[in-house]
Amino acid sequence: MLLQIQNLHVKYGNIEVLHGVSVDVREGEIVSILGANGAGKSTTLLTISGLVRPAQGQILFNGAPLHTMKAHDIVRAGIAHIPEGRRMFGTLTVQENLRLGAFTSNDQQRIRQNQEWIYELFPILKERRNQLAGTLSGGEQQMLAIGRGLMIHPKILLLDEPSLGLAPLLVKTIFQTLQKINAAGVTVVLVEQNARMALKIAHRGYVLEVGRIALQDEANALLANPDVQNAYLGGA
Amino acid sequence: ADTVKIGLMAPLTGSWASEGQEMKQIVELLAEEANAKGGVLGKQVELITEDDGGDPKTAALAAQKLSTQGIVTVIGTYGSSVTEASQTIYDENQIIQIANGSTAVRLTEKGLQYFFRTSTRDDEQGRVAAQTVEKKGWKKVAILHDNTTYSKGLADEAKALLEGKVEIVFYDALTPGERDYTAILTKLKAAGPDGVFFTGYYPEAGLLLKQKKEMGWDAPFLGGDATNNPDLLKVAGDTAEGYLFLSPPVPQDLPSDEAKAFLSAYAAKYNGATPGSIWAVLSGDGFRVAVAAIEATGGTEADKLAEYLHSGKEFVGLTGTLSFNEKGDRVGELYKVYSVTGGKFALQAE
Amino acid sequence: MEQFLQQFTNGLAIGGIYALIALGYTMVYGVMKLINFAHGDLFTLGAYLGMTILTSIALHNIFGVFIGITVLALLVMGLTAFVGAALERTAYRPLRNSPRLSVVVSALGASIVLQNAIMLVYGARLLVYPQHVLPNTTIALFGVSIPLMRIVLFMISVVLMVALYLFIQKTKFGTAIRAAAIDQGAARLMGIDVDRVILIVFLIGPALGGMAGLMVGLYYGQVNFTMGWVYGLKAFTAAILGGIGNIPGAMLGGLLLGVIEALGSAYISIAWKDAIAFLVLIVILIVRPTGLLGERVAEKV
Amino acid sequence: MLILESVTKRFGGLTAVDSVSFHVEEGQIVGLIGPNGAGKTTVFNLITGIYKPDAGKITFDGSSVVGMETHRIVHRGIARTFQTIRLFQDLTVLENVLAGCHCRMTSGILAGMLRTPWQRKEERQSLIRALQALETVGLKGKEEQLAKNLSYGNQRLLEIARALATEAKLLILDEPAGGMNEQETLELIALIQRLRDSGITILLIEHDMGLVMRVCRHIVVMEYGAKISEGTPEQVKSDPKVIEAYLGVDEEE
Amino acid sequence: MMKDRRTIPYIIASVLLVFAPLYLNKYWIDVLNTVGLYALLGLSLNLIVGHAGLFNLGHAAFYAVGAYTAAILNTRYHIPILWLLPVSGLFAGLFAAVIARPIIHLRGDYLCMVTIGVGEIVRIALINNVFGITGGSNGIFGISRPSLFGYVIKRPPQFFYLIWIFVALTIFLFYRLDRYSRFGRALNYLRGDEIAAEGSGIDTAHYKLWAFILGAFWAGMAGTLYAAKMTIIAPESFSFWESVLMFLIVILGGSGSIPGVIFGAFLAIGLPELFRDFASARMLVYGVMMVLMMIFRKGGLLPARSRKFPIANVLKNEGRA
Ligand SMILES: Nc1ncnc2c1ncn2[C@@H]1O[C@H](COP(=O)(O)OP(=O)(O)OP(=O)(O)O)[C@@H](O)[C@H]1O
Ligand SMILES: Nc1ncnc2c1ncn2[C@@H]1O[C@H](COP(=O)(O)OP(=O)(O)OP(=O)(O)O)[C@@H](O)[C@H]1O
Ligand SMILES: [Mg+2]
Ligand SMILES: [Mg+2]
Repeated sequence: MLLQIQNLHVKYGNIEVLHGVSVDVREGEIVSILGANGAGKSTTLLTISGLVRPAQGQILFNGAPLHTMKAHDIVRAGIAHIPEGRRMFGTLTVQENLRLGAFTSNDQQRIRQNQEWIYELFPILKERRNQLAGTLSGGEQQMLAIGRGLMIHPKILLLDEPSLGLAPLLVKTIFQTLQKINAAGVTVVLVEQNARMALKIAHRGYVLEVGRIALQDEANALLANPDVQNAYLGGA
Repeated sequence: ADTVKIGLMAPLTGSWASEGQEMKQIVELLAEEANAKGGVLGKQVELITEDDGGDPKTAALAAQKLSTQGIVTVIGTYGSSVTEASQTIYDENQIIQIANGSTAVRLTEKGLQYFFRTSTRDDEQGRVAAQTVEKKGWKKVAILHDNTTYSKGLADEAKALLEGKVEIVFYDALTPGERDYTAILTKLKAAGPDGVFFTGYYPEAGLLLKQKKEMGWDAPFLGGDATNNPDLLKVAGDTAEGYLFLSPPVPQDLPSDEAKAFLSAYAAKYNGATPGSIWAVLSGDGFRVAVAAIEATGGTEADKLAEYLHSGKEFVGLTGTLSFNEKGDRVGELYKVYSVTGGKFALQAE
Repeated sequence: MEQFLQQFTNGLAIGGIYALIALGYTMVYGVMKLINFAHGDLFTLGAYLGMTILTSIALHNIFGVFIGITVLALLVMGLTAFVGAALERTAYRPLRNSPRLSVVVSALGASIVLQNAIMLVYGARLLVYPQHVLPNTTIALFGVSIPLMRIVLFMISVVLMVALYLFIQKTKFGTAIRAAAIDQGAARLMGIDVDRVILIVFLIGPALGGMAGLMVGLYYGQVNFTMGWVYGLKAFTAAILGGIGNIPGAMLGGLLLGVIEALGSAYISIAWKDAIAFLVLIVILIVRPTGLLGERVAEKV
Repeated sequence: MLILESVTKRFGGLTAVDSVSFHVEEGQIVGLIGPNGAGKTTVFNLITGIYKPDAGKITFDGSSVVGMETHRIVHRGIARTFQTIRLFQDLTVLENVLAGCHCRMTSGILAGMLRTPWQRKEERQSLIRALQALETVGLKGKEEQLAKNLSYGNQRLLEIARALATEAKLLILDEPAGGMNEQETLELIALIQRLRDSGITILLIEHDMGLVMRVCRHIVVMEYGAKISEGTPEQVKSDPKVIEAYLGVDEEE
Repeated sequence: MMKDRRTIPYIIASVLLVFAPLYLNKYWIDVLNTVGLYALLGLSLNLIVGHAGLFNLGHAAFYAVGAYTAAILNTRYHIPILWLLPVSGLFAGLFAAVIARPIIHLRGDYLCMVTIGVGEIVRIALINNVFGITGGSNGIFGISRPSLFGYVIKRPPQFFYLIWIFVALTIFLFYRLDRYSRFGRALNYLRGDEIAAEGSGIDTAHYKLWAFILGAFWAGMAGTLYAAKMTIIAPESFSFWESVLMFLIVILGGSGSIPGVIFGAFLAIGLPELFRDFASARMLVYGVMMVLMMIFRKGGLLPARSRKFPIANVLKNEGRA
């Protein structure tokens, strides 16, 4: 087991928002986490990457505790997180933002290669490379956030609603890319509102409801589950 | 609790803290000495010190506080507008106030019955300054002040007296607390004065002298009594040579036994130091006058004390003999001209 | 004309000092978005420490002026850096997620503490550096006389500015500093050790402040515990003038402020010079709301 | 009702909006779509006065709004939501909506200090209006929560409520369904239709084609700052330029 | 009125305050007077800093304009000082209107710097005896005591009631403005997010300007009271440090919170008085307290509470109608 989340409780101030969440992620998988607004999906990811500290429970990475490590060490250990809300470095240029994505790496050659690859993936970023990230359009910022997260190939990639604000064509590109890098050996944890597409590429999925895991299953089974369909897939 | 309470109001914090702390040291020393000799009227003197922070608002509170503590007289304080903020409070509470570092003319022009000062007034020093300038034969004079009440007051007095007699080629203010006055000196130099009268304080005076030398300009400088501080020599070093200033004589320059005794006691108590500020020494005179008046009137009644002080009786002070006129001002010629010679302050022969 | 040139160089010399202090200000501001009101007092501290060291060990006599002063500068910078870092730990770090204005109050408190601590340790009287440490050669150029030390001070400011600029703009760690300034959480997600970034900033900023204090002390020869207040305010003005958070801006702002002051004294009024300087500042900010070289505002709706 | 004529906006060398013209008829729901960075949000910013066009005309209800300050434009009857949520995070839900009521109120400082009867009445009426707006979007019962504690989807609804409270005639929504799941999007569609039925004209940007195709009568498509197509959903859906630039070919379904 | 348990401490505090002259000596009464003055200044600055979120570190300028207006008109034309309350408020407000107009679009620290600059310019102008009417560094003396219905206010307890009645009135008016008016809310909106406020139809420039004008108006009136109490005013009473002190009161107490600001005034003025026994270390202790208070109460000591609206009431009435 690559990543184990065991009985995670998280509080913001006095309010507990995760009440004992357990999630397992195997090496090479794409795991999708679904849930309504405010269910605690982002909180789960933030706790994995160390920006939020659990009140109780533990997170193990290759068997070693992760929840006691500092956020920047977690990144160094190989867990990259593309956060919700883009979180650009607004007064830095697009290029500088991308470079920061590879902050932990010293392999200049690789960095350059990856940057070219991202510019291929999102040609508009190349056009805008000297523009300040803060003046990009919403979708462009989202691309940059994703591109920044892809600058190194981590062991685990956490994505929080990557398709938010992206045009339909690009959403497809993103999901294809995710499959591609997954095939190249990157384990992916995906939080998505676009549940249908997420489940299509995922191996397994979890459904989070107000801070608890309500369901977990193979992705296909979830897609076919009538409860899931009613709650997250528009009753299709 | 049978003591005679004497208050001291001084700037223990804030930008004048160095003056205030010295006042405290001096008055504490004198109080100890007085008590060692058996106190006043057979009672011990109890000194109550309050900080006025060098700020009128804090001073008003300090004055209120002191006036609730049964003091007979209060010594202090430094800075005319700070003193002024406390004047009415003491007056309303019928407490004798003997200010030591407040030279603004108007403080004693209000007809306050209980207010006295051991420092002289700006007009007196202005008069001496004008005399000195004339004696030196300067035809073109530059006057530089620092826009504090004291400094501006002195500059104005001097200017008024000199106008018509000599040409005033420059009159402006610097900002105290800065380090670099080359811009001002450049401008001064361009005005071409025969001499410069600076009415500010010693830190700025030291820097002016030093930077003036650096610029290669050697016009003579005359300063006011606020530059009478040995630290001036430390700041300016050898560039102070030839600098003239006006000041009441400091204890060091007084032949009297009181002065000598005071200096040695001060040195004994405070690790060999000599008092740096003339204003602080004047607070000591204030204390001595207060004690003498209480002894003489045999009581602590404010009206009697005031009457006695106003009577023109002469006291022996650390800065020479002193007496007060009906306004509460110190009378008599006090100012002397000093110069820096051989790295020391030297009293100029008359 | 000669008068003008003389005043202009006077202004540059004064401005060089402002710039040096402003550099430290801006550096800290750039990362913490914190107006470090205690910076002026770290400057004072540098001046006092320099004096203490120099009066107890005459470094300049032991090693010669150049090496002696360099060693002294390093010592002072090290010590103020240490105090700066301690300040960050105690007064700023606990407030990292607080409203910004709360941190301003904490900074003001820290300033009061430092200033009064210095007063209690050294006394309120002004103190004086040993004499004749620096050579006082004066150079005459086109009828303008410039003390050599002023040129040296000026050069030091410029060199430090350039070095700092290159460090922040061109190195990877510099980019990390700027990133941490914008979004600490996101910076962590990039693998940046934000605590270390802040620590380093709080070493560099106060070190620069201490250095400036030392230079002022050495050159002008006198120190007192309130000196940081005036210089701190001037440096803050300079940093804003140039665009706060911007390193060349701090330099430009400092020099400009010095020149405005000198020319204002020379041609308008000495007593009004600070008012003139502030007036110019206000006018500049009305025209350029983020200072001369200020950050381009990158907020999109 | 709203007419854009050859509106152009440049940022440095970049032409973000390039001579775009279209109009919105009263009572319609109009969609503005296009790839990322096409200039859609910029068009919104031009309409609402956050940017000033470099060229072109924007007329609302027969008179120009170019050069008007944003709050004046809101007063004229155009209200909007933002692509990245901009609520008053530290205030309550109700206070957020009352911000929208503000421009329809008139009492001043003195009236506020003295609490004149007229001022009290106005306050009460605004409160009622705000509560109605919250009810409309389905946030009834959450009045006293802080905006920041709402979930993302509810924050979007709150933005709509605030815009409604300005008594806008034209509502401009920038990606209202962003961050909502399909179920929530369905509810949003119902809301938008209800608003239209109550007489409010709507112009919206959305990348969720399901929503756009279902609610919009008229669609404008932009790419690289320029309008490349316009028409009914069917027309737009089958326009090859749109397919190539934006929709892509549907492999499945 | 509200039956809220949290109002009980306020009631107790008010009662204690009303009877303070009965059990405190003149000195402590005078401390309370100073607290009252600074409470007024804090409340006026709170409009600008606390409610509207504008970083103003030059409030002493408005205070000074008010004090000097009153002092000049009183000493030259012998207008009774209390009549001058609104006049000097008006002058200060007018001054703020002129000054603030071009600078309110500045953000954060830039605004802070400009307000510091304005404060310094005013102080320097006063020192340099601008227009020949400010008395230079001497200031103005001989300001007459206030009199009410022929009764001259002179001693600390008399001033106590004058000042604190004024404070009470201010609290009453400002509380209504803050809690129940669109003006109060508008200031909060522009503090929260200016673009969103504009987008909701709020004229942000207008409200920023009025925050300054109203704040300055009140500071000007406080200046009049100060002049009346001291009978002499000088430029050093309006230094940068005064602005800092007012700012401190607002933030320490709780930005935007009226009880907070009052409490802040008690602390900022009262603590140094309590620390008098530390003599020259008292400011050090004071600084340490400032840091500690900010660390342990990040949002100030009594942070502002959310507004409550009579939702249930309104719904009920509506139902009936
Ligand atoms: N910083 C915070 N402080 C307080 N409460 C928070 C904070 N962040 C999130 N919450 C609350 O925690 C709960 C879970 O939030 P979280 O962001 O993890 O949900 P989510 O599943 O990612 O929702 P969404 O789909 O809207 O992104 C919500 O009720 C939210 O209001
Ligand atoms: N202030 C600005 N400065 C420079 N460029 C800008 C600015 N604002 C927008 N742009 C550029 O203009 C283009 C149009 O941006 P806009 O936000 O209008 O796109 P959009 O159509 O809303 O895209 P999305 O669907 O991604 O939100 C983008 O390429 C963006 O980078
Ligand atoms: Mg989320
Ligand atoms: Mg957009």
